[in-house]
Amino acid sequence: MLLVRNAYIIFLKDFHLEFRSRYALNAIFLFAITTLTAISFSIGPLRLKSEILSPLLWIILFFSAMSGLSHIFVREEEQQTADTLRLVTSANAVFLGKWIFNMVLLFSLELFILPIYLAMLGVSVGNFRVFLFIILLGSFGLASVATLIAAIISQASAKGALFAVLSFPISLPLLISGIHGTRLALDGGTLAECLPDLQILFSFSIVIITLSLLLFEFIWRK
Amino acid sequence: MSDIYVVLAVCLLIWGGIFFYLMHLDKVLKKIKQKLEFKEDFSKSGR
Amino acid sequence: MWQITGSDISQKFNQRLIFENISFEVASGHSLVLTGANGSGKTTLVRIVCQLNRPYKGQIRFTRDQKNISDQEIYARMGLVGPYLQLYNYLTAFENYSFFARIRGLAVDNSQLKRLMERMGLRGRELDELRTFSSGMLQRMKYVIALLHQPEFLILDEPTANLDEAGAALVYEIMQEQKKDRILIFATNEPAEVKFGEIKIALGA
Amino acid sequence: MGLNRNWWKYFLGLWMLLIILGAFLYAPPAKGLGETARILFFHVPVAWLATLAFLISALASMQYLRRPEKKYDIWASSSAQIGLIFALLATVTGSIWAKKIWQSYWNWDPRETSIFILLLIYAAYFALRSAVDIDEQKAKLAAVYSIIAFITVPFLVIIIPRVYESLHPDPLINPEGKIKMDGRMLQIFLGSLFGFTLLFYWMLRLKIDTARTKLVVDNLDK
Repeated sequence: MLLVRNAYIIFLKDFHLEFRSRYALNAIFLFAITTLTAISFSIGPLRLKSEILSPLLWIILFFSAMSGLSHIFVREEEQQTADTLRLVTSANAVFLGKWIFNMVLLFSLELFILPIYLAMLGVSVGNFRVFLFIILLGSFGLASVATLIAAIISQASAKGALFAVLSFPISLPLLISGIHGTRLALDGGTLAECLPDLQILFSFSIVIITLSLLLFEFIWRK
Repeated sequence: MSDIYVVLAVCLLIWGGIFFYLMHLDKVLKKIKQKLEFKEDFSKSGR
Repeated sequence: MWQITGSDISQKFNQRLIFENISFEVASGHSLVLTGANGSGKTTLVRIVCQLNRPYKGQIRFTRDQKNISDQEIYARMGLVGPYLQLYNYLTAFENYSFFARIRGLAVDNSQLKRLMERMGLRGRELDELRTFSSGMLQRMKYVIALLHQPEFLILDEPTANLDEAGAALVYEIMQEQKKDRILIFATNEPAEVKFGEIKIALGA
Repeated sequence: MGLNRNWWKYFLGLWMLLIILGAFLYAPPAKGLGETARILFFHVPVAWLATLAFLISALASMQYLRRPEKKYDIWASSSAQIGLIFALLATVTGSIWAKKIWQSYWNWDPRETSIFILLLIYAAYFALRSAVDIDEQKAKLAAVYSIIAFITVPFLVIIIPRVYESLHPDPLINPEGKIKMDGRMLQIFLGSLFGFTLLFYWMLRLKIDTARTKLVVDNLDK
């Protein structure tokens, strides 16, 4: 399909660009590692309970996402390449390409930060499979929200501050059920116990993606 | 029992404030619109 | 037979009317020039013509033998050079070329790139990142990208901005060639360029 | 009619006066909650109207995207602004009562959470508006955001409280549902709801009128 093919081409282009400048990559990885170190340092040898460990993880993930995921659209607007892109392909191909990129970025961050989080804070995970599942679905939704909001703020001034402000209320359903599910998983909750959380994470992500595909045309075209 | 009368009085006071403030805004806006109507006629005929 | 038709186009910007009721028709083998003082809305109209901006009123139609063509077809047939259209500075000339070729559904062809680079006087810089280019070279590079799919509609905003004499001569050659059997639309105030346009729209007059 | 066109405003002034008197003197205190429960006559209508304002704003936004006319944007932003005022009032009144009955101003009860998120969304909406320079773009981006936010709210208000209630019943059972309103209370409550709706309508009209007049003034010298 043309749409998917073009989305893939745009994704590859962004991937290339990112590895040349490494702007988003540096922002998101360094932010996550700095926050994690600051937390670990400030609690010292204390062992935290899952009630605190789980929100900490999601706060790190959310704000790391906020520090880097908007770059994908902001870069196009700031370097005035957005119009060039508008001329050559459909809006939804652009959205899909950027969405895949943000997802890859967030997943690779997690691949890197999760082991450090588990080791540094001495976390013992009760049900590892469910834990991974929650994180995976949660970041799927988080990347979707972030991509949509990034498209909006890239056309506004004061982009950096605005990104978190606009994203937070929208990501709250994700954060609430993500935090809740992670806590259960840390305490060894079974798949059945975490099912409501997974359902909310999944359905919310699907709603956001559908909405994005419907509304992105309006954001992208001036 | 007298507490409730204090609260009642405060509520009435607040409502009075809101009411007269809105009335005031209504009047101000009406005057501006009137002025504007004449001004618009003038600026159109002037051209 | 391709055709671009604009009917009764008006544009507003923060409630301020820039121009109104502009209509035109350009068919294959013809050219249209837009002139007007700074701020008269040349760029705005160019952006409306290539559907980067939506007009406040009126519409633009792209037709082939009187039939409307799809958006996808327009993407594949249009080439645009303008000061607000930048290429990816962190990619090399070749990478820019292959991105735009592929997204327009064309095969990546090294010999075509070589030919275009040769023509625009950029041969030998294929593997350099665009941020090392001068502004004149960047303008030439924009022509490489705009021409790579031999566009049916070529739209130029300030065609010779940043170019030296040799570069301008090249652009004139391209414009001459384009209007022979395809559509050329451009916006300029240079008397030397205005003469390439058969149909004239003077904005703000 | 020979009557002054503003007769309903004077009527409203008198009506609310009676409602306030009735709320304190005519309605009996609620069972088990005592005198403080009288706040519900003001708190609940205000909270409902805040939600209604948000709904109006989202509908006007959809209309704007379908047909970008200035008036729809004025409706959307005016309604959001009045909604923000009402949501603030609902939060403050609710918080005062929470202090009285739960001994703390804020408990993250599901209803508190939902009103708080309404506040956040409105605040973000206006932050976005102030950060875009071109009017048409401002209207378009704000409309998109308002729609996204509107889709998020049901998740927070309906789904999340319901799913988690079955997992852990909240210790703070929301009393509103449990209040058995007797006849007199119901009369006052409905009267108050009617009065507040009229007040909302008045404020909204005033706001829309002001915005329109401002538009005319701005266009005078163009």
